[in-house]
Amino acid sequence: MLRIVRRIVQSGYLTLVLSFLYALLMAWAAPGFATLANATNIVDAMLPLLIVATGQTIVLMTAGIDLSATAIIALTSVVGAWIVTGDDGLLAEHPAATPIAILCMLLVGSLVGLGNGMCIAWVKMPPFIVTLSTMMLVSGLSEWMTQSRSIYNLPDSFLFFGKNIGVAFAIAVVVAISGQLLLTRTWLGASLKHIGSNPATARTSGIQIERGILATYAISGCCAAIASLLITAQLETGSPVQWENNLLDIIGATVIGGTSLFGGRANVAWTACGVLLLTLIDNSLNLLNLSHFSIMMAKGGVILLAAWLDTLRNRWEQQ
Amino acid sequence: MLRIVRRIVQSGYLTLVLSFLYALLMAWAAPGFATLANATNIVDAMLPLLIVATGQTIVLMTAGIDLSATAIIALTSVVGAWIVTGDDGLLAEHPAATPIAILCMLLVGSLVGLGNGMCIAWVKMPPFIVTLSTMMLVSGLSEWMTQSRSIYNLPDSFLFFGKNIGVAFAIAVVVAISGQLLLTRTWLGASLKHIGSNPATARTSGIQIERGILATYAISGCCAAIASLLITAQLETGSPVQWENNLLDIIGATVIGGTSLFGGRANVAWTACGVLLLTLIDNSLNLLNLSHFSIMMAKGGVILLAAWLDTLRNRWEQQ
Amino acid sequence: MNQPLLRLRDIGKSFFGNPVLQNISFEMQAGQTIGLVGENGAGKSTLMNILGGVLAPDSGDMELFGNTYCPDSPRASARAGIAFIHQELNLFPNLSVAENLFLSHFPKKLAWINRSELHKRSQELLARVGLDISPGTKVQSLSAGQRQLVEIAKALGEEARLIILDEPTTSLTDHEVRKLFRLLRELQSQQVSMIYISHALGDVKELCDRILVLRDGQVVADKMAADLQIPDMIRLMVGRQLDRLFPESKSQPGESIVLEANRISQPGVVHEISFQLRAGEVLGLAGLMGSGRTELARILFGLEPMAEGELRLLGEPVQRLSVSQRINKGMAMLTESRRVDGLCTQDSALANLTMVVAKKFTSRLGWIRRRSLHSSASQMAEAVRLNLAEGMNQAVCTLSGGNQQKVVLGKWLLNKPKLLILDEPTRGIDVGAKFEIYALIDQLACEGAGILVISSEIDELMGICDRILVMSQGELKDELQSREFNRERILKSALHADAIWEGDV
Amino acid sequence: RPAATGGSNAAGSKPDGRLTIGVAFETLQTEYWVAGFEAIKAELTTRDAEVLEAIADSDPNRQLRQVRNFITRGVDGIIMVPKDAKSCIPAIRAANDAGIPIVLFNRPAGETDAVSVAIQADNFRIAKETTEFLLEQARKTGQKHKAMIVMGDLGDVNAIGRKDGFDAAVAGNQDIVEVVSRVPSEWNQEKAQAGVVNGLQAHPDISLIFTSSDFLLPSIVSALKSADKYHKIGESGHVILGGFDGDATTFKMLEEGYLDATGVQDVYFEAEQTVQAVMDLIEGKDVPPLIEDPGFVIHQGNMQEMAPRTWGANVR
Ligand SMILES: Nc1ncnc2c1ncn2[C@@H]1O[C@H](COP(=O)(O)OP(=O)(O)OP(=O)(O)O)[C@@H](O)[C@H]1O
Ligand SMILES: Nc1ncnc2c1ncn2[C@@H]1O[C@H](COP(=O)(O)OP(=O)(O)OP(=O)(O)O)[C@@H](O)[C@H]1O
Ligand SMILES: [Mg+2]
Ligand SMILES: [Mg+2]
Repeated sequence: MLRIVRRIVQSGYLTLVLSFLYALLMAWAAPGFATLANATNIVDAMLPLLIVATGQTIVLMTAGIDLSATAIIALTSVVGAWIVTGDDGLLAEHPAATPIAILCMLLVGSLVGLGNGMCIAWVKMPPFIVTLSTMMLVSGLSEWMTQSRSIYNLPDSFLFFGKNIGVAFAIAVVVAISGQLLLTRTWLGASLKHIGSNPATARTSGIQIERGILATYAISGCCAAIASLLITAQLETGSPVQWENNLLDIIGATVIGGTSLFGGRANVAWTACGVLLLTLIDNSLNLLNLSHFSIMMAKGGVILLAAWLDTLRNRWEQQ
Repeated sequence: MLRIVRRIVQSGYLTLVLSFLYALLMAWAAPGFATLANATNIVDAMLPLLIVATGQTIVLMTAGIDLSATAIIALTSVVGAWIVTGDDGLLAEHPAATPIAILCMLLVGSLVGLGNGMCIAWVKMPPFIVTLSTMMLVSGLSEWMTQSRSIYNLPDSFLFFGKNIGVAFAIAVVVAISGQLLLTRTWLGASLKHIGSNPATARTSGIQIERGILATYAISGCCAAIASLLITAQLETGSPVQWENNLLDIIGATVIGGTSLFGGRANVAWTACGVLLLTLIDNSLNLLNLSHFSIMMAKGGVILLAAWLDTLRNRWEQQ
Repeated sequence: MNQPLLRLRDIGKSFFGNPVLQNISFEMQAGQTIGLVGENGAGKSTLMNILGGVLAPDSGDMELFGNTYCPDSPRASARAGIAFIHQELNLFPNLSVAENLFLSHFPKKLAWINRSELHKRSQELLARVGLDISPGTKVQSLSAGQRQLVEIAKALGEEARLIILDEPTTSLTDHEVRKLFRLLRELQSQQVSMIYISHALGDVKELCDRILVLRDGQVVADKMAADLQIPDMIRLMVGRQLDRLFPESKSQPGESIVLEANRISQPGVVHEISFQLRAGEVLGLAGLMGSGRTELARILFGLEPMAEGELRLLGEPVQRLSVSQRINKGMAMLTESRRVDGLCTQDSALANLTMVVAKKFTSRLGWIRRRSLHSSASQMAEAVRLNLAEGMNQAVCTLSGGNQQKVVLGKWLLNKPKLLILDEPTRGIDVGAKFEIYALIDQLACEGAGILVISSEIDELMGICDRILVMSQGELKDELQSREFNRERILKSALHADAIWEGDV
Repeated sequence: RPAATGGSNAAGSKPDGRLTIGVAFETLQTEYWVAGFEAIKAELTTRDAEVLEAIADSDPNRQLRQVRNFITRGVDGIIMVPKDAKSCIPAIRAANDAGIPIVLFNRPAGETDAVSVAIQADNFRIAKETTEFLLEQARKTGQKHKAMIVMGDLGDVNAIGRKDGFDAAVAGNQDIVEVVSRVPSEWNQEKAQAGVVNGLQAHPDISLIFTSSDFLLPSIVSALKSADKYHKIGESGHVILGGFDGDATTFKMLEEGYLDATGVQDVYFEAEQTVQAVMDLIEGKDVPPLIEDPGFVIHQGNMQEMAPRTWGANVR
């Protein structure tokens, strides 16, 4: 028995196993959990989180952190909505408005990320502070642009990305798989791992740390922009405070999956499992009609449990 | 000229110099900035932040982090208010209600901190996840206790700590100085520094890592409780969401001061400078009647500037 | 018969199911000094880690002063009177010497640190090990040798009755080694017991009363030092006869110049260094601790700035190139301390071996061709005789020191360098592995690469080099052709003019 | 807009005939929302309906997910407090698509093709009447006053209505009042406090304050106290104070003579109307798209008389 438990705990996809067990439990306990409609709800809720967490995972690989992710989501949400909105949008009613808006969103996200990367790689400032200030600057900017108002009346061609779950799913899967391949199969990914593990060694081995870091943050910014597209389209609202409370969920999902905050150990597949677990908890407890404080507490408890099992795993592995 | 700039930048209290220059600028630009009343406002706003940031500084010394600080502030705020409130409080109208309430607040804060410490020191779970879950658990708990309601009608003996700025000042100064002495002059502080610099070496050198970490988080929890006393008394409200949005300010103030997130380099005096700078910015921009987005952007910009100067300093020091 | 100080019975330990120590039993008397020798990975450090409370044994038991001894932490072993000087230094670079000396037992009044007492006692200890530095100095500004002495001072401060020294001389120059030995002899005369681990077999024989030879986790010999000759030791260690310490050099310096340095200067570090290195040549760089050899190597490799001078690789100027560009042009450098900037210790051997070369196995889209990369890494692992119990995915931090060094070397060899700079390449490596590394160096030279070797072991330089440069205070002081090799002359040139030579070499 | 019509399928109801109603609140962080939440739940319970609850912590994304979860669970009707007028539209549409009637409590949706019913206080009128009462008091002092308004989240129609009501009242009395400070609170206590402190700092002679919600009053009081400007009505240096909502703290301030007036939203009326609307929609009856709560102003003059209808006087 203990052996089987150990096997499971050691399997590297502990979070996945946990999610599975949890889902089984909830299929029995929570009315309406095991329905197709609910599966759709769960997937729908997972997608944007998965996309932005993929970017965060890549950043964490280099022992960095991107606190500006949610601010970038908000900024790009505002930028995109501002271009396409029927209420005085920059390109309102223009046939190419949606593609141009998406392009601009990706561009803005990547540029902000690149700005982070430049401060960190060239000026050698600590990622925590750089992205914290970027968060403030960018949030301020999006609120200033909109004077704190949300932007509505987005055209159907834009909302398509929120309503059509198939498209959203495809986007998220492509982003996550690309992220994973980048980390595990490419030269850049290998370099990022070395940068995260030991920057001094990376430097003497001829790895171009600066380029790697620039790329990392730009990718993270771009992921945030993609997530923003889905979120904005789903909510039919471009808002300067879009997702502002979800920063800890993003980092939480990554870390629960098993990615280390100290660099050198990161994996998008793990992150996907973390995203799944967090989303399952949220969804099922809602269905159980727990009050939102109980949901919060339960979420905290489950995260703690996952972390504890992870610790156990590491300890057993060493024997 | 460059030499003078270098001197200043290298002085170790760069943030203080920055604050001073900033204050000079604002004395000229912001109406009502350079008045005694406003100085009081600034100090008033600094005190709770300083107290809780002191705890955070001690935690950062060990390469840990305490994300549960604001949740502890909220919980202890609720606990204290719940005991003393005139509306059906546990000890309403009792003459010893206030001292007992304060004692309970400190106790609860320290115990929650101790819980963090136990998970981190004994079970060896990562501080980020542990305190993140604690944050959720504790926030949920305080909302559950109050059913999300704020508690008003606190007795004057309790409000005393908010109204009397002298007392609040004394408390904050005592906490900050004790924190600083702890870090620089005591045996415990020295061990914490070792733990943060290199835990493996600390262990082989016979330092009791577990005890150090337990103490650290308990102290941080206790500091949060003290801050909560001032905040609750100042706002005359015990609220389960007290200060919930200030987590990044707390960590920000510490890091701007120069304390490293990677452990082994922490100083409460620096933190105090960071707190001063953040508060000055907030206050002055408010006086300038800037919209809150501009305040946010300015704050982000100043943090970035401080970090950049810090980087410069480190680079020059190495030459 | 008086009671033994320490008795070990049937100690066994395995990692991931691989036995590392089996049935280790021995006892030692108070006042004795035991030498512990064995190949890399024989289990010496593991055994001492068990003794020092860092690791727990899987089986067996220990007795100290007749009492059962099972330390659960390094602290417990320190309490029991055992001081442990680790193979990988255990100091906090960001702290002062004084703070490091009294890490776990600060002089204190209540909870307060007694600063003046701390200062005073530190000075006493530093004086005992002959270190002339202020206790307030940060450890990071000390050289490796000075750090080693600080470690020893720390052990002295703990008033230990048994001191374990795990390869204490790897980063010391001859002069420092002599100084250390004087100190150890003094301790011996004060009836302090010691366990001394080293790959310098001569030192072991000279210093120890008794010698224990470890092979594959078992004690294969336990003899009085007088009864054990060095060749026998080597035979016992490696399990076969090893006739010579250095392989026969097959390489011949060629005509073409690989590296040409012209008046290289960097204020405060090096001054007007000029030399040439030919293809197929092994060039040694000798000097005392702090003479600037490491700095010079780092400048050549582009890791540190250079104020003036000209540097040509195969005729092309390279002084403006970045490290990665220099690597692409065929430069390689094994750095002085592998843990700091040679390895990513938590990563696998595969990841470390392929760190430099992976770029060449990358398709145009940035895709790594993993299979061919893996197979050439495996070939390299075999070529450098890497001993990996768990295959290529074993984390490097679980390898013995010698194997770690082979990983770093393999990493560079995979890139087929034209110029290889080696800074202390055999630090902490056993005789067998040293021989293999020398052979690898020679083979690379045969293939036409130029090799610059920095070493503090003069015998090593004389054994493998075609030519030796001597450095002192950042300047080149002397140059010796292979027929002129002479220990005395090298040492003399290495000394700075104003140094006080205590002359006991 | 067309009148909303109940969903055609009453099939969602349980075999035992009990209705299940999902109640989704944006937040419970003020007394007003708590009182509304309790009142709605009580009303539903007396009508023997099962209640599912969800709180979104001010996040419209989360609220959308919660409403979808309600739909998944097959509720018969949904009562929702949205974060703002527009971001709730996808949630309303989801309910429309599922044929489940949805009623918005206190905050109506913006213009859309999605169908919902809203119960709302007449913010503009209540705020205007309250402010007019304050100005009447101001006029009695015979001096000219400097005024401050603490505003809510300007993405919220209620906040805008209250601000506009205040402005309308002021516009008619330019001779005795000048608005010198507008504090944006975004419905956040700490922001409000910082804003008021600094406003009083910049304009020490402010003598009239109107807050767009009573839950911000403790912060304002604390700021006033630290500026030594918190005095009872009739004492010298009294700052004329007015609020909106009518919560317990405010009622107490009114009783103690610190507060001049507050505009009361009739929570009981609103809750009852909300539940009635859901029930009607489920039964397929027609319901007008907007039901207004006229509210009233409670002040020193009518305190005793209005107390029974003021929720804040009863929740204690
Ligand atoms: N933490 C660990 N996990 C797994 N294997 C380990 C660990 N520590 C040591 N080993 C293995 O145990 C064996 C013995 O290592 P040890 O460090 O004791 O050798 P050593 O005799 O000290 O060698 P050297 O002379 O190179 O220092 C090696 O094969 C090493 O790979
Ligand atoms: N991190 C450092 N901080 C300050 N000074 C240093 C540092 N590293 C080296 N030095 C100093 O720079 C000079 C050159 O040192 P370097 O390490 O190049 O000498 P080396 O000949 O390689 O000696 P070693 O045998 O110790 O490696 C010495 O005076 C040394 O004390
Ligand atoms: Mg060893
Ligand atoms: Mg060197």
